Amino acid sequence: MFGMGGSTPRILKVSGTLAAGMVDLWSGLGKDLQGGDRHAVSSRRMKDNLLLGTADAQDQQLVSQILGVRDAGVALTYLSFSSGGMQRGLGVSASFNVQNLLHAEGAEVLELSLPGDAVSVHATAEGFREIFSDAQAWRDSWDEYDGKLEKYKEKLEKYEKELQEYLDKKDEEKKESAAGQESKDKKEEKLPTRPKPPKKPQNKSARDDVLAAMDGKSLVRLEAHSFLAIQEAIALKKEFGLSLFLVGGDDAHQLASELADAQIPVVLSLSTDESGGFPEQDMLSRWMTLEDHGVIVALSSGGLHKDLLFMAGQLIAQGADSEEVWSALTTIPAGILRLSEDFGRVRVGQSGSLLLFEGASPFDASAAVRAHKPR
Amino acid sequence: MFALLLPLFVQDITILADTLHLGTGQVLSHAVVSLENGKIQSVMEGVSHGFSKDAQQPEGTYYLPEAHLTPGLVDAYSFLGVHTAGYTVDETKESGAAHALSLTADLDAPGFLHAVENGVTSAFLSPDSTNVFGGLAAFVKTSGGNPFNLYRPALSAAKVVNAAAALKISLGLDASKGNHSPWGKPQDFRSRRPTTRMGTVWEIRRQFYRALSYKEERGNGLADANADLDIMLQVLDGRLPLRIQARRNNDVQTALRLKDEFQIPHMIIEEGSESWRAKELLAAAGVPVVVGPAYDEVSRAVATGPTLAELRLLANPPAVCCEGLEEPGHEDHAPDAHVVKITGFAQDLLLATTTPRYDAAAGSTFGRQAEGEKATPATPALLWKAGVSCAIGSAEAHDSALSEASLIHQARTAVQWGLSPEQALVMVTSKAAMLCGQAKHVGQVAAGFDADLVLWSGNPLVGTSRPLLVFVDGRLAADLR
Amino acid sequence: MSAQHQKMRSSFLLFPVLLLSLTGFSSAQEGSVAFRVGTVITMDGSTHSPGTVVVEQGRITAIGGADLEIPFDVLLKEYPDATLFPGFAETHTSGGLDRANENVPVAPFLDVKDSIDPVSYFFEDELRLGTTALGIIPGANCVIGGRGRVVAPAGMTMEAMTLDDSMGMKIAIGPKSGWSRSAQMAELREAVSKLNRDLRTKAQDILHQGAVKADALKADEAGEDSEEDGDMWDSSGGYVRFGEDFPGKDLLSEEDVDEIQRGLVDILNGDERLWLWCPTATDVFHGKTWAEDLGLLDHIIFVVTASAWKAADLLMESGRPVTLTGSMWHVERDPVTWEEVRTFVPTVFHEAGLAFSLGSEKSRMGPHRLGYQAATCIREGLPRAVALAAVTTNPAAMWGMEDQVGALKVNADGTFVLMDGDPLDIQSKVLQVWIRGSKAYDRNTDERLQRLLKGQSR
Amino acid sequence: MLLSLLLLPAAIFLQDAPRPSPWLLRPTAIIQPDGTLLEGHEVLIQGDRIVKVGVDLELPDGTRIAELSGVLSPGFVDAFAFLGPREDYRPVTSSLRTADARSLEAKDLDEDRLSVGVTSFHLMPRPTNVLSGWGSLWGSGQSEARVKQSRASLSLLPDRVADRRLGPDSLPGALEILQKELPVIPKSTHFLNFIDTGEALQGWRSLQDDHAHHFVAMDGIFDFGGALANQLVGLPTAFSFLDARTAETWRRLKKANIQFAFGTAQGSPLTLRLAAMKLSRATKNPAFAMQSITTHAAALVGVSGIGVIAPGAYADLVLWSGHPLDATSRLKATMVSGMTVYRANPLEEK
Repeated sequence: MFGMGGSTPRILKVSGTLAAGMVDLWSGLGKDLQGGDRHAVSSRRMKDNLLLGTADAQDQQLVSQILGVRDAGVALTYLSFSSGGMQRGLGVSASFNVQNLLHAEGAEVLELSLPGDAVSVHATAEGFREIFSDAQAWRDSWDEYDGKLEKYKEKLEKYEKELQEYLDKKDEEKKESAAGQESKDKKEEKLPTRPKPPKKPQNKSARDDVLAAMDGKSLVRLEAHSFLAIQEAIALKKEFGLSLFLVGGDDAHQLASELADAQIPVVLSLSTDESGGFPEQDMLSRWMTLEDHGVIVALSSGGLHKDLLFMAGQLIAQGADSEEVWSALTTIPAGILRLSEDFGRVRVGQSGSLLLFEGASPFDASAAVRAHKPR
Repeated sequence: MFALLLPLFVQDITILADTLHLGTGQVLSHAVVSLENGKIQSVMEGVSHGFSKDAQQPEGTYYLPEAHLTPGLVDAYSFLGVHTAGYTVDETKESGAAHALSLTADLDAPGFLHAVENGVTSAFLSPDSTNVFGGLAAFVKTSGGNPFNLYRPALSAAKVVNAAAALKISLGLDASKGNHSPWGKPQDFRSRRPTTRMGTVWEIRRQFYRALSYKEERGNGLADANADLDIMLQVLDGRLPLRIQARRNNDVQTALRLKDEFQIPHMIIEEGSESWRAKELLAAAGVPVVVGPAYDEVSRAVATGPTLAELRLLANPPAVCCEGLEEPGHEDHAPDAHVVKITGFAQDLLLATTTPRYDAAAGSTFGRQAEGEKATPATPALLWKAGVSCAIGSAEAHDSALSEASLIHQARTAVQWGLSPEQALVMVTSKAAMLCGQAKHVGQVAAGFDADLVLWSGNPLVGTSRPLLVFVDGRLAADLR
Repeated sequence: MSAQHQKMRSSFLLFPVLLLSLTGFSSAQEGSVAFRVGTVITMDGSTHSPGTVVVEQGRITAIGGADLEIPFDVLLKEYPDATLFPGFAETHTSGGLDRANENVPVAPFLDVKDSIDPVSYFFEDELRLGTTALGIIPGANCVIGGRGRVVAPAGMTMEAMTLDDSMGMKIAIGPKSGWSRSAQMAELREAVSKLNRDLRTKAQDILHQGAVKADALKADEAGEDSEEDGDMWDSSGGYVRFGEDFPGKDLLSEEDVDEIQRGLVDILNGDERLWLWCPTATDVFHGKTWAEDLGLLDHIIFVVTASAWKAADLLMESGRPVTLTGSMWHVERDPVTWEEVRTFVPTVFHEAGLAFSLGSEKSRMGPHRLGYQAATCIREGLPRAVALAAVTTNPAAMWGMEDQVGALKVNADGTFVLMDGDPLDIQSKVLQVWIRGSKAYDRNTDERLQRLLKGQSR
Repeated sequence: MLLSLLLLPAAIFLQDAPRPSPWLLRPTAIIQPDGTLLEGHEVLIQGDRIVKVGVDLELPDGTRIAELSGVLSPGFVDAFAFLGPREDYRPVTSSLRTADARSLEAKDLDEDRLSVGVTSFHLMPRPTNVLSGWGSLWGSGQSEARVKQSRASLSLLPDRVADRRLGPDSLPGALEILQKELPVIPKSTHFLNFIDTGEALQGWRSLQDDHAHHFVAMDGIFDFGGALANQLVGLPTAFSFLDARTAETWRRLKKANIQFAFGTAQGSPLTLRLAAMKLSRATKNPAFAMQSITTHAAALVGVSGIGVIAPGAYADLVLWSGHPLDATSRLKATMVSGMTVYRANPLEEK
């Protein structure tokens, strides 16, 4: 039964099963929206790229892709920058609004990425430490600045007193010279120098995003695949207290216990480019080991956002429990993005779109699926 | 917003028009035209009818007050559906005379829809100029064919009327682009002649001589059939017109020289950007010209002269003081003691030495850019005044839905540059049909002609009027009311 | 400047000659002239046929019917079948410049005055088409492009051509080529926050020096009074008026801000008119929010292309004028069937109640000229007054020069165009163009046009 | 007298040694030639062929019965898979045969085909020459081609056919070559025409050639699909990304009564089943989708005994845990020509 807007809800009798739309944390749409961008500014915001209406004739290919994602049953998709250095900018998650185009939801997320090869992963991690410690230093520099300000104030008072003495002595001399006495032993007094006020610390706008992340106000999305990269990620989280979630994590299962006690959720991709739409063989076992150690795991399309349901079905075919797969596609990713009250479940007050499919399970391609948007 | 109303069967239609342009320059008023199975059945004048604007007209009758009815426009030189990137011309060999464009043109191209919306009902598709011999041009109706495209409404594709409308030959730089001498470059089929203008003409002569010797051998049964050379023979006997693309003045003269040398009965010059400079020769030889799209800015059209301000300066240059030109110690004399006035020879020298500033005349294909220096929007007017029969084409104007440079706009620009409105309409209807070899079928509103008609909201040559109804072969191809 | 042109210009320099005095258009004595013509379209609400216009010392002094009496010393010209008309106004173009943009993205310090080429063909063509005022401004491949200037298309020097040098600053919301919009907006935000940081540090320095000076004075030590930064005393502070206060803000004077950032301070102070390049509907949304955040909404003018028609309600809500450049049709293909849906954008703007102006794009094939575009608007159903206003009075209002150009009013500029028919008919020709009381163009003495028409070669 | 029913644990086929004695397979359901599911039917196989299909068949003596839990579907047929690297660069190599070119040890590579249910594939030469030669039909994992010369390849794909040194350079050049070559090719030749534009289709029609042929749309099917009504058309699986336009195009092709036959071209065999799943979702017609990778594909190859559970067909059968188009169903075992050549390792119970 759907509320179709307007005061009295219209009753729509449908057959089939109703479920909440899926949440895809790693879709390729962000890259398409960003287009070719040779100018990677670290303070970029994906929110600026969201389309209001189709820009012009060339964009109907992009809109057809967006519609394809919606029809594949995805209610909320996270839009990330595709490339551009360590600190890529602020990604944002977006749902589909009435004109089928994207509507920003929830807070912006700081995007970082660690490269795969062993040599540069350490260097990049050091680079992150620098960014974070520089932001920290900048914040400390404020307290330091307050300290300096105190010292400056004391010096100022001392200087004021000296100036006053100097001025009084000057007045006496003037009085004396006016009275014709030569005071030979007049020591050459020099005007005391005024202390300089301390410099205010200079800020770079990208630093505010980093500080927000360190205070846990905004999430951090870190793309890391290799064992070394994940180790660095865990270290970074502990060192700077980031509320971080890991994307990619091909070797994450080897660090399952460390990830568990660092409470870092992991987003696994159901497809790799070569497999062309089918999960890796060991995908299930990797997921299971992570689950057994208590790591929160969400599943995502990893770019091929249109075949999410089919890929998830493959996982069930390999023996996964369909309830767990479904929650890893809906409630868990919504929780990671802190949007669980709007998405992931079918309950009162939910704003995300619903998914209606004939037959028992959404994975059965032989049964039709229709996505319906109550708003 | 436009809606394509396509009754599938072709029923009898009567159109009443307050003003009817016959296409030959003649204009009738209060005319009634009746169409029957795709042909114009009768044209009657001065018939008073009782219809008012809002009276309910019976089925199949169209009357719009103050509307002008004209024959469907004929685009005499068009690249509709022709991939100008050389896709429809095989460059393996320079002379592919037998390649038919009707096989390789994209009859579903969106350009045909745009053309119909601008009142163009038939078009002469000219092969691309990347080969010396472009092959056989095609004459098509811009609507009525069955589209291959899944998303196109029925009967909205182009329909080939004549698959061998003319043989296309290109003079000038286009054909030799990409060829290179065999040395220093990897061996491929492009390491061949022509690489210059002379080479291009040499290739044409070679093919014609081969055709003539092939004719004798065929005569006494020695040579076996050769499709390319058969086409060349048809041109030499006059059974097939020859379309020769010549932009520069010297190319136009080369074309006329080839006409005399091989006694080619039907030759038509295509594009002719600078044909106005050889208009007397063209008039004497009786060779018609199909002019390509005009540029809409004078500055680019005639880029050779200095600007207005500079011309005024050149006309009466200021006096010059000999200041310091002689030996030293001369500075003390009064400033204009002896002033040299620039007159006569010095002035001409000045005029001659101011080399023209060359603004690349922007055409859409490479050739037109390099060879359009002396082009002018006044070409149709100049050719008409000199007695050369001329038609106007819009080349690739209809490809984009945005370009307002449609065929009717080219006619309006010609009128702005000195051509009379009647002649302009003739050049895009009956004269264009004649130069495409369809003089008996399209381009006129007369009994027996194809039922290609356009009802305009006002005089078609006024900027504020637009097509309302477009009929192709008696079928309503576009209803833009 | 293309090389040949350069050579030609240098060939003049061989003759030390005073260009202006001998042949300048605004010749020494400001002419007084009166025209009695078939119709006068004043664009000021009235049309007189027959009508008379009197121009004295470059300004219109009287407009009226055939019976208007002419001052004795004014030369009367009679053209019974001609039409007199204020001439078209090109709101926003980068024609006449050798290159439209520098490759420095944030360049508030640039100005078109250094690049306008008075002898360029562009101005000659505009004159021949009856355009009497052009807003020349840098192109859109930038973040902040630089200052523009309103010019008349006649005059031998840039100063002689200038009508108003405070046209405003070009800011691009639509991304620079090769950038995404997120990068473009990030650069814009970064430029503003860097300026704020620099101003605060500079203010702090000035405060400190001021205090040192004050103490020195108290001690009435002679001490050489170093001129370089006596800001404490000169009253030229108060240059920075935007944003929330910070200590020493009112002491900052123009010299304290380095010249690269002065343009940006003018923008944020709201002293500059801002031409916001928002080609698509999404850009309009981001441009409007950016302007609102900085409180600059009532200084901006939207420069849009046809694909911004979907943001018509947003534009209406902002209440700011809009200039539509390039084609007036927007063709959108349905994402699934690729069926072309064409929308005539001026009708959408008109129905939304927007005051818009049209800009002709220098295109090769299409007739994107103001007269023809206005005619097309009428063809598509817009009332004639709206179409004419879009190419005359609306641009003048956007430049803030309502009572100088765009319409024939008493003591407006003596600028008008004489045509042999209705200005919107493609076949009517421009006979004469008068700019500020002096004749700038006459068809009979247009040698190049005559040569073209007669077809003589040189 | 009923033979003892051998209830096999976890439905594993018997040993794979070939034996002439017949087998009766009793799965929970089978996929019929028209792609629909049918419960309670049994399949009797003898040697490498299917003998009978039906309900409580009378069995010849010595038949052994296998109770299978799962759906028995015909093995998928890959309508066109291109043979490895480009062989020969001349514009016309019509005598080349992929049957001779396939290396013996290549059959071990068929593991990835068997593991996803593809039991037979049609090996075509790459369409890089105007006439690239003959294709051949292979059973997965077999060292002998089932059909040595199945279809001949004809390519009107200008950008693949264009060759700087020998030409042709564009579509008219290719058409000119065909004009010369086709009359001398035996009338019995059946062509697969690889095209990607409407003009190529139009050009082919103008040749008025009387050979039999089927079209394979390598790209741009929306441009010329309207002209292929009521025909069987080959589609590469690479173009099965399910954005809104492709889904609508497939629906319109079905409405124009066009039958699909998917081929992987250079893609991996995995994409065959995924393409069928997407086709089923787009057209809401699982039977039609099943046919696109079984019976229709067999029709494109021109062989009737594959892709179908019917008497006389090859015993190419695949056992699934559920309907093959249900993403959650698992492949249990694959049988080619009556022999079980692949068995998925049993599900470790989680």
